[in-house]
Amino acid sequence: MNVQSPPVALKPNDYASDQEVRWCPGCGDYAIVKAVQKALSNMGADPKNTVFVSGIGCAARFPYYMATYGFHTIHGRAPAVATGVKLANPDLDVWVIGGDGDMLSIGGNHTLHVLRRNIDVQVLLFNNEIYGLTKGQYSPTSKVGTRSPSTPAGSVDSPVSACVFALGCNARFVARSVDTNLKVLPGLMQEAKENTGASFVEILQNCIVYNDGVYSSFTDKANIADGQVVCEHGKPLLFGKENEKGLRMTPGKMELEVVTIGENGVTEADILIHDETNRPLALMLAGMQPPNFPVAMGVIFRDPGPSYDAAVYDQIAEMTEKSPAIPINELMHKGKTWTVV
Amino acid sequence: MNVQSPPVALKPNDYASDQEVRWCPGCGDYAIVKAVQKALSNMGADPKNTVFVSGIGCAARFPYYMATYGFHTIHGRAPAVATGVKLANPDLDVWVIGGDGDMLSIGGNHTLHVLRRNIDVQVLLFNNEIYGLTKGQYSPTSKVGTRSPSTPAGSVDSPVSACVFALGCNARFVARSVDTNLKVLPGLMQEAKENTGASFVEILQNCIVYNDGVYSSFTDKANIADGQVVCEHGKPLLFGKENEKGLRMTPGKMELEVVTIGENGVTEADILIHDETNRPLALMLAGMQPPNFPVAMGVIFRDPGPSYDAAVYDQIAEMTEKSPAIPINELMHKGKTWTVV
Amino acid sequence: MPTNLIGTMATQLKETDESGREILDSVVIRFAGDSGDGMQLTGTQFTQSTALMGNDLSTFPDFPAEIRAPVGTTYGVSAFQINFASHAIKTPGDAPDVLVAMNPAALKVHLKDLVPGGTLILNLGAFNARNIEKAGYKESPLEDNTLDSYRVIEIDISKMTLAAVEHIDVTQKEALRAKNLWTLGLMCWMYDRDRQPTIDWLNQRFGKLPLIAEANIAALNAGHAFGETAELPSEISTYVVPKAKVEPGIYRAVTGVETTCWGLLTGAQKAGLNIFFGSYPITPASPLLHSLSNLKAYGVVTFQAEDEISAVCSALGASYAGSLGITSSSGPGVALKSEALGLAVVTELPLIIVNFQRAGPSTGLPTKTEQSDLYQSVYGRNGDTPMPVIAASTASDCYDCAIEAVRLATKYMTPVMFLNEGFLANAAEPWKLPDTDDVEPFPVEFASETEGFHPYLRDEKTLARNWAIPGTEGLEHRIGGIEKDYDSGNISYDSDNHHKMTKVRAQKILGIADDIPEQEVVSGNNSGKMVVVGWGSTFGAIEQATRRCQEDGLDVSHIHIRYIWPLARNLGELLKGFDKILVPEMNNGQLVTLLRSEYLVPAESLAQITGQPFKVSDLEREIRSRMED
Amino acid sequence: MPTNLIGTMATQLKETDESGREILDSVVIRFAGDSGDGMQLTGTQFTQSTALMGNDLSTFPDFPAEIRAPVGTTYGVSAFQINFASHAIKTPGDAPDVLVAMNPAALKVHLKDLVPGGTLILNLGAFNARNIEKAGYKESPLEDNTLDSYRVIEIDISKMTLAAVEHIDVTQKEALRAKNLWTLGLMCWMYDRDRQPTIDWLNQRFGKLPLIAEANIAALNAGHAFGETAELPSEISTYVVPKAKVEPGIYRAVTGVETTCWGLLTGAQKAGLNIFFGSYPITPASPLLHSLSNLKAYGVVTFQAEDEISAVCSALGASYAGSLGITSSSGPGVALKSEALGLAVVTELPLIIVNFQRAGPSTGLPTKTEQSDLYQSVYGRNGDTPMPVIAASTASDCYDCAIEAVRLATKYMTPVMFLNEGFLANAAEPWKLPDTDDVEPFPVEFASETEGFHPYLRDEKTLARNWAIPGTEGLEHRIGGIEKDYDSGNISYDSDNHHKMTKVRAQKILGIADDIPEQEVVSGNNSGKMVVVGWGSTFGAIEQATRRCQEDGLDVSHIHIRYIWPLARNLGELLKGFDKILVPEMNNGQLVTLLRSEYLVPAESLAQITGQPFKVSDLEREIRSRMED
Ligand SMILES: Cc1ncc(C[n+]2csc(CCOP(=O)(O)OP(=O)(O)O)c2C)c(N)n1
Ligand SMILES: Cc1ncc(C[n+]2csc(CCOP(=O)(O)OP(=O)(O)O)c2C)c(N)n1
Ligand code: SF4
Ligand code: SF4
Ligand SMILES: [Mg+2]
Ligand SMILES: [Mg+2]
Repeated sequence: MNVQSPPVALKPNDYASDQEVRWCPGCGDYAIVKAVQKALSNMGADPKNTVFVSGIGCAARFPYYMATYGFHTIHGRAPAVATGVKLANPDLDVWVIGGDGDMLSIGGNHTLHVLRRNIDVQVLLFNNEIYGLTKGQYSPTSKVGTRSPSTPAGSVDSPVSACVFALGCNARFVARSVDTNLKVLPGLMQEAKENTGASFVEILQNCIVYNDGVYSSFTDKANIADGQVVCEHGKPLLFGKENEKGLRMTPGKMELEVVTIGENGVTEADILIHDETNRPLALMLAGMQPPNFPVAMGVIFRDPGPSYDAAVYDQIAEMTEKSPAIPINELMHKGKTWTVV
Repeated sequence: MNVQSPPVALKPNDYASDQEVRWCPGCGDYAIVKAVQKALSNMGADPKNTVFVSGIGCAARFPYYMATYGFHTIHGRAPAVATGVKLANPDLDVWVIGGDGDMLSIGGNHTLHVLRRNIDVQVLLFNNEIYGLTKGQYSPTSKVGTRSPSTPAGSVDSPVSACVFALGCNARFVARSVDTNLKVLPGLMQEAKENTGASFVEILQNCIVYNDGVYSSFTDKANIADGQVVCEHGKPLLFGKENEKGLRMTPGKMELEVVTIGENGVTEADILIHDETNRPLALMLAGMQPPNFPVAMGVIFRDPGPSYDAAVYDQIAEMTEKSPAIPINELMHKGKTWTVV
Repeated sequence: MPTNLIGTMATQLKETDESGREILDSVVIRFAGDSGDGMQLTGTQFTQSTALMGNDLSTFPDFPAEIRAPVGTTYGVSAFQINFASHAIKTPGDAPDVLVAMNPAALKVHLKDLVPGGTLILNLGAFNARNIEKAGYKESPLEDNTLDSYRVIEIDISKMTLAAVEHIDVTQKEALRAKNLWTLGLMCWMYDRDRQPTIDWLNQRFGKLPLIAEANIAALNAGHAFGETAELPSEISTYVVPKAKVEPGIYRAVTGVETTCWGLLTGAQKAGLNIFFGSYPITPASPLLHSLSNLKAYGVVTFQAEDEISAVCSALGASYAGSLGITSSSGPGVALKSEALGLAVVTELPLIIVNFQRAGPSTGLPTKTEQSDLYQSVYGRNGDTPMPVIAASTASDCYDCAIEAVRLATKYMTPVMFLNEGFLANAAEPWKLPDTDDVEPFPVEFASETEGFHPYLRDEKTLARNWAIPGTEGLEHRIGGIEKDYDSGNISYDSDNHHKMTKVRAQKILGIADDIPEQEVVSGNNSGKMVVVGWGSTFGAIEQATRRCQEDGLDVSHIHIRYIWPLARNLGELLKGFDKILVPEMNNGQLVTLLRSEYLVPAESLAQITGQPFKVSDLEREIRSRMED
Repeated sequence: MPTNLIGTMATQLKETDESGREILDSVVIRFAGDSGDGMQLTGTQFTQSTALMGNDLSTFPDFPAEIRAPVGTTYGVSAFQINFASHAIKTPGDAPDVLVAMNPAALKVHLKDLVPGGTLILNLGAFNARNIEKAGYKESPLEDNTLDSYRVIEIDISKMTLAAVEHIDVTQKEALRAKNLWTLGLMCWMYDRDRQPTIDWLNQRFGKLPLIAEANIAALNAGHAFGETAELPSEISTYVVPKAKVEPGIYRAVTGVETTCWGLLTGAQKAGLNIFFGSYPITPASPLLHSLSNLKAYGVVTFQAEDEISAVCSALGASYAGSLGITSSSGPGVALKSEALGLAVVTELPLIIVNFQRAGPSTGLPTKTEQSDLYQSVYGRNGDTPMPVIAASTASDCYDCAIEAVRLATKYMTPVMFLNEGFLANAAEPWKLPDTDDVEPFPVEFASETEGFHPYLRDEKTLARNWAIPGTEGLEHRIGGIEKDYDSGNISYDSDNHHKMTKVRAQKILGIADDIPEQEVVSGNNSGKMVVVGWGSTFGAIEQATRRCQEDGLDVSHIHIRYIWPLARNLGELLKGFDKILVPEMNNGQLVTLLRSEYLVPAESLAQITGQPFKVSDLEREIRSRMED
């Protein structure tokens, strides 16, 4: 494949396709598509080498709105299709898009394996804790008690946390953000892209029609400071309006607690420093739930390792060097043959 | 369902069916079936209320050898079938059996969801790090570099750890043992059974034909003491021939290390006490790999919560109480109707 | 596809009733607007009122795949058509006599269907330059000759609505949302429909938001009042469609989802089983999951599975444990279930699969209807894996088919494929409420005799194996997907046994032909020049088209097939009595393949794959032309 | 099923060659023993030697589903049958002339097939009381009249083997394992086969374990020496089966897996594409994954997916990116792929699905062969979702079919179902090595022209859409499972467009009929009393049975169908020229359904669903009896 960088810098809008966007007015997906376009522009991504692969759902409509290559596949299977795209042409920049139903309900297994194998793609999970496209049934990320058309008396099964799941799948890049956080999202995408191997990004997305406000306790402007903690490697895990709160390990226990600097003798030195290479820490951070804890944002875990696609091609090169291809005619003649005259 | 305890105590052998066992001579599965029969006998399990549900694979042949009810289903789907069995009749004692391919490759998604939902079944995963029944291809738990018919030059993708995965899926009971450990296995099964909700037990099983000795570095008699650490809640994580070694948290870091008591000033008091309710700790323990670490055995994590099946029936009872069933004839007449005479 | 002929207009008698309303025999009205304009709701309420008036009716909701597409776009247009009459009708009507277009996009999409001279009601308020352009019009259609051949009523419904609710303390946005009710009010005036059911419904629906209820009611009444008082163009008059003469009884308006739900419930009760329903949401099958979720008091366990595979597997597990396992989906989801259906066939457990078909292949057109999963139902599994397939024709037939599916599944210990359709799921029709006591019970007897028991012991007559459920003392046994020995039920790799088991599985299903009714002719003679053979929701359109031809003296009959597999035992005989066999289907010709291979009859396909129901006129024309061939 | 007739015995000319060996025209030998006894290896080595001797041959390996069932059980018996001859043969033979039974269980399972008067070679060493009981014999079969009608050679092979390797430093267990080679040595003596290829193979195989190699070679030679020196019963003589007269060329023994693998590789080269092979292990398809995994130097990427859905989806993704996506599986796995195949049809991407069919339904009999996935291939998807289906008849045909599958997939931008069979995968036959230069290249041209480009632009003739791959400047586009507009390739919910697209997809596939050979008759006349129509691996048995009938003067022809969909354009005409059409299939009648519906011909099914290939004698009897009907 003849991969070149694009001749002129493209603006975010240049990454938008000519197709009319068909999400509900006010849907969080609008912000995400903008963020991705901005990220691509920042990185100078080449549209012809960029591929968006999605499953089915509102989120999965995403590829239609990008002026790149795109494949809107079937429900749950985007990671599998993307695996084939990337393995066929590792020079392509492959993004996988799906909702919480797409990637954690029907597609959970493919999400597991694309992460475990560490295929060099970016997996963006738009989590609105609901099935949007099929009109509002609860999803595997919905909170217990969610009333929905299929759970009129409230759901009774406990949800899975997307990031905790990803960590259990051996994912090596796990991050989280919010749909409308346009300040942060493009940068996060860029980090995801720059990470070698599978990058998992959970984007908390508001479904205005079926699950409006599900995150407002920590995403509404007034609640952000107290409701979110931003993970930055090597920096203390501080939050609050004045950065007056922080996370620390409960002394003598392997447990996080929220403390306030200046109270009970807590000083900034007590605050936990984020170590993005520590998986158990990441598990704790990813699992934090409101209202007792702030929700962890940013790069929660990053510990890059060799990507599967690179390893596959390295092995191909190695094997080819060891015993290069001979013409098929000769190949078929190798081994025991006999001649009839 | 009319559930009674069996009239007379049954011996382990009474739980064996009349079918000839068809595993390869020397296969680790033999020991496991014995252990389960022993456990059932110890618990006085009633064969008529006991159901084994399995997928496909060598491991999945299991139900045929039990004189209980059994359903040998299709590859990967045992957790889903078992979910239906348990929800249809929560009085039944349901066991789910499968191999690493069955439950973590094709069936990974159902494993995720049976654990997440916390359905009151026991999930026994026989992990031999290989596909036995299909003649030896590598599996998602095979180590990097595994040479197999489908990876003649060695596998290049990093494996998933069964217990780490289960923890990421929000499982509330995660344990591990070894096929031949007949002293421990029956008791572990009993704990699994007694746990309310989904109990996940990984049993390291030797496939003598396709992956012989894959665990011997820590399961051979001579290696057990140094190669395994047994997790017991509230007890220090000690191991070694004289219990002279132990795990501790590296001071100032959230990381485990192996220490020897008496060396470098380490005393028994420094040794980490196992807290089976701590998920991040469980993650660390479950993830320990030889040769640098001992392999964690026993109940790695336990933190029971309400089971899905119980919650479903509670909700049914509640809704029934709120508005009891009326005859279907009346039900159909509710709402707007009109009469033509 | 058949070219779009001009639909048949309602026969206008130009008679009037005592209050001066023109008496019509039947009318077809289509409401069209933005997805957000509430057209489905308007249609549904109009349907309710119409049903309560005693008309026969049939509806066709047609909405986009988008949840709420951006305002003003053509692909965001949602429509609802209702056909109501003073006689029995069977289809939602070929072409609307009245089109309500709430914005330019709705006009753009639907005008082509309006009968010439038909009535067009436009919401002027939405015909601004921006919307006109969005709809793809170069110029305003109000200003060129686009509307020349229609009776046009232009009203600024938006403004009227705002005015009507001015006095109520709701936001402008909330006020504007009531414009569908204003429109409904106008239509109620025009066709003499009672507003009370809608008022009741609004009060109930917005119980907790009384102001919203009030605004909506105000708009409804204002629309009605406008009709009474405004100076409408002289050609516009008020109408009345007298009650239809139908069988006495208690009626309600139902969709196929409701009747399927009640049918399954009735069937389960007749079998003496609890329902376990495992499903994964998918359009247009989800509403069945929703309905059954509300029936917990009936011992119904509903399980929203993680995917379709888990849905069918959990249902099969539940059947193994003694429940009536049911699963439902649409084409793509049913495809995913195919492997597990093989397991159901080989383990011979009762199971019902309800397939609400939609337009395919693949994701296709999820909200459009189609009949293209017949192949998949009959043939779509690995191995020799037969199962009964039945298909419903109307919302009321869904009830009977559901019961029949339960009967066959439990009596023959087999999965049963119940073919439903998106159209049936969504469309409403009046239904004479049945009495469950009229259905003969068919209680299941679980095995209990330990003597001589093995899991594949068969009933000599039905060939069904016995059903022994966990919890039963002494009947502990193992089943699974590997071939089983005929005589012991143990695993068997024996060659001849496999042959025998394959044959007996096929025989068991074919034997059902003796347990289902003989095929009857819906209308026309039992033999003759032509028979039109249909299945599923095309029943009404085919029957109407054939009737019209018959009334014209043509020798054409109508056969409707409900049992797709096995076919009725006399069907072959019957078909051979006709010179020509025409098989209209909303697919590319699937039943026709089955009939040809089974009976070697030269059945011809009439395929319409538009995701839309057949038009009676198209069918009629096609029948006439093929008769001449 | 057809009752087990006694197989045809090899014609014994009782002529001898110069060294006094009796000259035979053909022989059928079956090796049977415990799974652990190495029967497959013995058979394979004997096959190699036989092939190198210049005989024509055909083999049938038959092994249990268990990896290594407990020693001595009947279900643990593994067998390998070889038919070799001095003339062209097409089947592994109906019944063995010689049965080698390494233990009582093997005798128990296979004795019933041995021809009366046939030769039975028994390993006395395994006939102890325990094994005799395990095999289910009440008494020792050596001591009652069980073996009366056979020529029995009883040898304590175990003891002989131990003695032969005594001097080599291996364990007793290792020594005993060599007993299959002892047996092979004896058979090489008896049928004058060269031992050298086996010796070479052993040295290579056990390169790192020279003692094991030595022990095996010693056993092989000892078995041979035993024949030369021992006093064998007088009826036992040595034989020679002269070379078969076959076309000149270079030959090798191959299985269908090898030829499929090479065919795909050749096809990909002719198309100018790299292969991406996504698969999930399953019996009997896994060996193709294994073979392709060794071809990395050819740019072949193999991907062991987490399941079949991922396997097909990754292959489709690879095709989207410009590789030749291939996936393979067996029935249950193909069932899981059905939903994704719909996506492949609608996105019109090339894709090859190789289905190694096995006995179903469900898990069925995984190691037995069957042809029961034809329905699934042709019809097994939701929606109107046609795709070409081709089926291979022999190991060598697998090569050609694989190339043809690539040609059709790339030329018509479509998934192609390539029906293979467990029998073809495992059985070996001599193959005249082809020259890849004889295959016309069919290079793919990716789209590059931006002017007027849209993804669904079609070639006027083939109706294939253009293939624009990521990385191409200016052709950025989006595809997916939702219906696409005929003229722009954008999403389209338009009714008429859906009809048009459904029709064009069907038309494209039907049009392939003009690009494939006309149907020919394999043997017999082009019209007449009866035609036997087969497909797949039954080719040889049907041809032999028809030939025998023809030689007897019966007016019966043989048609073999390789293109299952679309069918050859002249097939209907051809079939109509026969009074009777008999369709033998290793399923409950599937192709027969297709022929009946397509051509309205009264084709009759001859179903054998035993998981075993047809016997020529059974077929012949059936043909004769049906001709008399
Ligand atoms: C095989 C299959 N099953 C089910 C569906 C129906 N379906 C479409 S999208 C969806 C879930 C949507 O939820 P999510 O993935 O969270 O995306 P969102 O719409 O919320 O963005 C479902 C169940 C389908 N299209 N295909
Ligand atoms: C749908 C389907 N795909 C593939 C197979 C083939 N298959 C049978 S068992 C198995 C994997 C066996 O591995 P594992 O689950 O680890 O069990 P083990 O044999 O090692 O105990 C596979 C791939 C199948 N039977 N069905
Ligand atoms: S339903 Fe929800 S997720 Fe879907 S487009 Fe609308 S707002 Fe967005
Ligand atoms: S192949 Fe391995 S896992 Fe399977 S039965 Fe044999 S030893 Fe056990
Ligand atoms: Mg969602
Ligand atoms: Mg395994």
